[in-house]
Amino acid sequence: MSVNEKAAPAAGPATNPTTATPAPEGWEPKIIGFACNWCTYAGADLAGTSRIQYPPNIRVIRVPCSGRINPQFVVRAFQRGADGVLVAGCHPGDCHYSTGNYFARRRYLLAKRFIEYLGVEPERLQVRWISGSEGQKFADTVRELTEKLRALGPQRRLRETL
Amino acid sequence: MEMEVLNLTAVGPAGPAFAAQVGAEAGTNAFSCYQCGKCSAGCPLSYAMDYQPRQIMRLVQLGLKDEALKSSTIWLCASCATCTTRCPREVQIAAVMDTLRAMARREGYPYKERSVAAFHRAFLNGVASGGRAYELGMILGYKLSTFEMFKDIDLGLTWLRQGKLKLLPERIKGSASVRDIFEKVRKLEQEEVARQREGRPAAHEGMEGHS
Amino acid sequence: MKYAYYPGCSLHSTATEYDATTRTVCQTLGVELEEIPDWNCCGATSAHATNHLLSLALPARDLAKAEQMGLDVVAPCAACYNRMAQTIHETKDNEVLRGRVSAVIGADYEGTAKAKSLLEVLAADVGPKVVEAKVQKPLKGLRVAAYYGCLLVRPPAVTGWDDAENPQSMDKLMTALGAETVDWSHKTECCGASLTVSRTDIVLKLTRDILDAAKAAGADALVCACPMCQANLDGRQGAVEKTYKTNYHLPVFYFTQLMSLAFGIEPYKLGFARHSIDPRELLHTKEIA
Amino acid sequence: MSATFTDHQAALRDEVKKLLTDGSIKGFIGYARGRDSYHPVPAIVTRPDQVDGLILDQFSIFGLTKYLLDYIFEDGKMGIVVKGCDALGLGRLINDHRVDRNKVHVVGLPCAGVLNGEKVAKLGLGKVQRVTDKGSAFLVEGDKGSKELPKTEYLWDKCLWCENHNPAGADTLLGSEVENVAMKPRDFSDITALEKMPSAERAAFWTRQFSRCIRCYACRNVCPACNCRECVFDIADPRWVGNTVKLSEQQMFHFTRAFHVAGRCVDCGECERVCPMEIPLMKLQRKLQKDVIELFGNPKPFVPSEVEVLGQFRVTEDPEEFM
Amino acid sequence: MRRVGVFVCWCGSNIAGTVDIEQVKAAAAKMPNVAYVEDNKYTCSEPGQAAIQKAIKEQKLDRVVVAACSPRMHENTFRRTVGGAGLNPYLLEIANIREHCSWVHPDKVAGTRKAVDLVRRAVYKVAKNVPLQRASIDVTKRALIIGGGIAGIQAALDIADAGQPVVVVEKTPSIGGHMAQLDKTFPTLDCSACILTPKMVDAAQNQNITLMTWSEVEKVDGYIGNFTVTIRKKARHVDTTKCTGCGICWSKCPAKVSSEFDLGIGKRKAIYVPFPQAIPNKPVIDEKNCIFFKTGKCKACQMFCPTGSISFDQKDELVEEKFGAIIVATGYEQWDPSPYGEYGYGRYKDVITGLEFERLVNASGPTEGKIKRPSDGKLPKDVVIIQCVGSRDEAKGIPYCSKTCCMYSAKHAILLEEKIHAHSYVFYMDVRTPGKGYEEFYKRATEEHHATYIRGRVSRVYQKGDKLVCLGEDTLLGKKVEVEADLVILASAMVHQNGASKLAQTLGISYDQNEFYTEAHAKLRPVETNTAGIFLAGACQGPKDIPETVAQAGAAASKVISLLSKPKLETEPLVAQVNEAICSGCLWCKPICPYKAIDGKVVKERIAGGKTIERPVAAVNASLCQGCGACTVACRTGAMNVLGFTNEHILAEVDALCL
Repeated sequence: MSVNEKAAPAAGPATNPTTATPAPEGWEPKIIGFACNWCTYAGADLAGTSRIQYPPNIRVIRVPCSGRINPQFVVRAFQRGADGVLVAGCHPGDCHYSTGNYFARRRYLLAKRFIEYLGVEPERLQVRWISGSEGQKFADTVRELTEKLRALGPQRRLRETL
Repeated sequence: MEMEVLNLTAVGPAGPAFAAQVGAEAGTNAFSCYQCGKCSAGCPLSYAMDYQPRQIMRLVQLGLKDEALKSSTIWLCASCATCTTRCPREVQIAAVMDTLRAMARREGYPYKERSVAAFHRAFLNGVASGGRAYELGMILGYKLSTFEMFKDIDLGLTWLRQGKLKLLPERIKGSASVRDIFEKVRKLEQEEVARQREGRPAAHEGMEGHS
Repeated sequence: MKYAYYPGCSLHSTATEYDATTRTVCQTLGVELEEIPDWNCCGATSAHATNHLLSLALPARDLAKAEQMGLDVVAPCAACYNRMAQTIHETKDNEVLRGRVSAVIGADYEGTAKAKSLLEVLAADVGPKVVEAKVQKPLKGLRVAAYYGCLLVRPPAVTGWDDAENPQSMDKLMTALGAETVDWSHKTECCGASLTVSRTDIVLKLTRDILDAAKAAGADALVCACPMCQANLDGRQGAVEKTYKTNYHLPVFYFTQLMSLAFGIEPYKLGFARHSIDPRELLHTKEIA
Repeated sequence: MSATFTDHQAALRDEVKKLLTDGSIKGFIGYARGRDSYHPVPAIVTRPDQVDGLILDQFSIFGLTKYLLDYIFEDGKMGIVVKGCDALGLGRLINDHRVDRNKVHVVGLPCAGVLNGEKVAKLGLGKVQRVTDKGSAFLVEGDKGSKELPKTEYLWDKCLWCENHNPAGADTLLGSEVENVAMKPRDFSDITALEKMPSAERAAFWTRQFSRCIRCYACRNVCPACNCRECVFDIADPRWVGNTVKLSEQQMFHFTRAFHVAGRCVDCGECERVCPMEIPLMKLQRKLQKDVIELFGNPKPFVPSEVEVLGQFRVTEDPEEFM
Repeated sequence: MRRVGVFVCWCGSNIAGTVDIEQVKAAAAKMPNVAYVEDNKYTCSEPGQAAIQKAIKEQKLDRVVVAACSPRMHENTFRRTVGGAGLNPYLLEIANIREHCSWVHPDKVAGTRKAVDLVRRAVYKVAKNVPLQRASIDVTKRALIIGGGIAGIQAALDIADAGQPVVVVEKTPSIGGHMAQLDKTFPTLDCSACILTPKMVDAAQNQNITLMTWSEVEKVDGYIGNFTVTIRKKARHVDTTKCTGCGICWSKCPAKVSSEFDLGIGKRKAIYVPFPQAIPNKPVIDEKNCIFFKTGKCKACQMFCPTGSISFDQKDELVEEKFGAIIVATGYEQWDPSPYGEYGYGRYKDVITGLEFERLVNASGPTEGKIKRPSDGKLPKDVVIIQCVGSRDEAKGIPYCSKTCCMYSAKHAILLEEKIHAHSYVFYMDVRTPGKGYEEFYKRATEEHHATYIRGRVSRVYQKGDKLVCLGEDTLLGKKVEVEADLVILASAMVHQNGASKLAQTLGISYDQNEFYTEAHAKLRPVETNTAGIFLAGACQGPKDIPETVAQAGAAASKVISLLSKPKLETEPLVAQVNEAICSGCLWCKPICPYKAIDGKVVKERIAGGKTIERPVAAVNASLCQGCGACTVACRTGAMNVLGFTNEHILAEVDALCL
């Protein structure tokens, strides 16, 4: 620990978010999804039209492009109690606006590592390219993330304690 | 095959169950087959078979277990995998034939090709006892169980003269461990047959898992 | 280049000449072979025709030994190679299955060892150029039909080192030896293998098709890389000629025999006496041996 | 043995007096004597007679560039003394179009490293008479005693791996350039140590740090990269971060500020130095620097460039992890 | 306080089946700002929309939430509904409780709980919506068609007919596409050249049509109504204004090369026109094989050219053109059957593909229509035709059915019998004859022309003497069969054009896993793409035959004509907007914008102390901005926003969903 780092007792709120208290009975992980309108949202629609079943834990917010998804929205979601966040957009090269997802890729290469560095378990933030014809992939991604979150339990590291 | 009418509904739920079990054991999906006939066309042995390989897949799809397990096809298949190599639906047909042979043997179905089954039994007896194949013992064992006493005598003699057939079997030091393998597999198989008779699902790999 | 050598039962009985020439060829080409101690039979067709777990367990016992030796396995016999490759392929991403196999063989099988056929080692790893360099007596004028059989190259998902429909590795080796190969239609057509005992009639028909195709292509002889195929094509050739009133008189070499010959090993050491169709007559007329 | 800051003090005063009297600058931002000889304070002089209040000593660590923001709408030029690291901060302000280079007269101060005032003060050497550079150490002579202070131990961390000892593009340079070599390679070992911790342990570490934050915004106010006209934390609608002192608000604040400065930080270390609660804020920024270097092949992200790190991309070379 | 109306749709049983409508309504009623809740069996139907308009007026609603299907389906419909009731159309939000909820979550309890959350998200967001007006921009009255096959030609003729100028860019030296290679066309057996060449000549002579052959689209910028397209006109080395197409040059040219048009069966010269009826009938020099380009000698063509049109130093030319609309009509390629090692394509000369047979049987083809076997030129007596080569084969080919092979194989069987009394054995799995007159055509092949149809895939083809033995199984008999053929024709699959995905990325349109371009809606908008102003026609969108292609070409042309005939174009108002009060003028948003819609500008401002100062701020050109929002994340202070998806909106949505 550098000279500047003090081990002073936590002056903040009572509960220490890192102690893993077990999940409440019947707890279901809540996932906030940010999906770009042209590819992933269309992929999710395709999962619908193809009646591909997947866990109901995700709530999708539609944005014009993955380039629109500000990492601050992701931390806000964790702060407001999301257990997992999915950020999804077009495969590189397919972006309707041609470069939106290239910026998103750079931002989330950095943001994903930084959020993990701040102590959020790596599995909680998933970033995936899902095209308009990959309904199955959207459903599988949601299923995988839900199962991982069930194992991890509720997200307490950034959650706001009222 | 006589032209009697096959009542498909009479097969009942046992049909799809049979198809599913064959698929599980062979590690493939019998229902992907769209009966294109490419396997039968390329099979070097199909000219001698009562059912074409495609027709065996059809019997599995329709759940007609007895016809499939009583066929000569499953015994004449030399598992050369030409069918698996060329199948446009990536169905593992060679593995299905293996599965049906093993199923026929363990559930006591009469063998349409007795000699082929007899050969396999004789071959494995040699391996179980000494750990390695023993051609001479295998041929004698085969002849006893098929009463084809004088077949291939000439070839046998020339091979003996040329020293191709060893008089005594090559026993390996670890032949006990090989016998143990056979013993364990037989025990697992018997447990599985008993479990299936009571209708409980197949518990372990013994009965499925060609990946 | 060092391998755990798995001769297989045939190479200790009906195909000792294949075993001998394999050792001399590998020695000449600097491929070190260390025989797997106390190896057991791979179960061939009979095991997988009887019980699936048995067909994995028998090769697994040998593979586990190879893992102790820290070497990949080389198997001259196509059937043994295929059974090992199949075991590795099925247990590759399936710890549960690997666990069950280990329990049955009473030893730890991790699935780390790879299995290669001898032909792949010599044709791909060593390669025709190195082979050509070692040739002392090129097999000038000898026209051979390279017969691969089925298990060497099929199914591609499991073997995958040569084209399943029109393999070329043995052809390239033969041309490296100075011989001439023919392009013919039955390179990978099955010879009927173990049905030779229980349904000989079938094997006679299948071998006739193969011999017909080889003769039609103008081959002087066949060359193969599997004791089962050699036994059928060579051993049964007389019976085929009698049954179908045809005349081939095509000797059936092991590719290692021709390689040894080309490397200058004396012909009497190559086990030509053990062939049903005596190849020495052909070699005289071609002034090769 | 390069010159110490004090050696240039007289030259600085003459320069400022000349600039003020001939009217080419309206004011000059420099250092003045603080409560003791170990803690100089920022000082802004506007008349020649105040210039003698300006000092330069080996403890002048303060980044002065942010004060320029108060004068961007004033007409006429402002003078400022800048070390190598401060020059990067000034570059940041210029690249962000917040400060116009033509309205600043830059006096460059070649720097061989700044002594950590808090550490030296504890040695009880009393009022400092003279500081001389002995190469691997500084000899500090005070009225109560004198001591040779090894640079690797008593300089600020950032000075050890600094590769920017001489301020580039200064209008006038005090003395001559010092040898521009880092005493030790840039060290991210503390960052990798944190990365290797299991996530629960690391979460606990950051919880201990952020729960001490009192949201005084000193770190934002001193950072040359945090130069927005209206800071997002001061805007009511949308309320990005609540202003109650609550751990999750502090976490959101520190994440947001760090990510706003990602790829733009000039590694001046001021945020960590000024934090009253001694939160190791540079462990946030240097983690981002390390990742930018590894991910985007940009060896020196802390040197301001034409386009921001996150304002550009490489189609094929950028790593692909989201397939 | 806002007065939000929430309209929950049953969608028949599609939503009501797995979402409890009453519970959703009850929950919606309690949400902030909600003044009115109503449900409707079919909200998108005429009565459904009328109910919304009635409620807006009666309940004085100032915002509307419709909980129904995906916004990508009916957002525009409901915007028109809301607009119809006098409310600004952008004061509307859609909750997707069908595709994202009822259709994918069978469990009614969880489905209902999710539906409530999705409605709450829409209610929280709509509270932050502000009225927006659509801007209008002018339209470049000119269309671009990429691809000069029958699809491109037909679309060009229709657009030109409507009096609008159109440019056709064709990659090869002549228009005509694959249709020009065909001999006869099913189901009427009329000769392809006889129905195609007249259209090609019309296209060449039409004043409104500019043909740019031997050219490719290099770069596309801009958006609907205002595309700027950079076209690479490859060096032809022939001055088309002087050349009369007399043909002396290619008769004198010594370099003989395998002809791509004749698929290697025929030869062409280094200076060539692909086929006799080529339009424009002006040759190009193939630099790779021209002796001059290789060795610097020869120049025979230049010597003999009566009009001196040959110029070896001609360079590629990049031309920039403005267009209002684009039709992609790039067509298909025939699948290369080499992965089928078992059929010996490429190993046995007499195993050819369907297109190669078209060149053999074509009167203007390399063999003047004589069906001569490539190996020895003999006329084949027994011909095997193998269907589904590559198609319906996940293992080595492509999973889908190529739609046209059954019909053209029947045609080949008829032609073989008609012309040389050859007997065809057609190995098939299913004979698919869905079109008008198609089944009758197949009947003719079997009844009148005695083609033998054998149900079963061929497993292997091998050479035996000078015959090709085909091993199959007649699955209807259950017997193995063998046919010793003189010629084997592989009905090879129809796959995407080479480089299809690269062109899609240049245009910014999406494509599926088989690299066919994705239409806006499979049933309702087959010739449009999700990128406004770009349309599709023909096989580039999926395998299809000529009748369907021509129909699509007409449809795409009509879409373009209606677009270009509008005086002005209304643009989406959902674009970026700068809050100049808090913008620091750092302009880090500027390098992000792919449309270069952001620039700096100076604003004057009085500050404390009465002084007016000038400071830089960002400025968005609303007509260039497409509303992607990538710039908003670069704006640290939040001054840059995207209308319809502002920071306020998304933060509200996150909060709503996390309650």
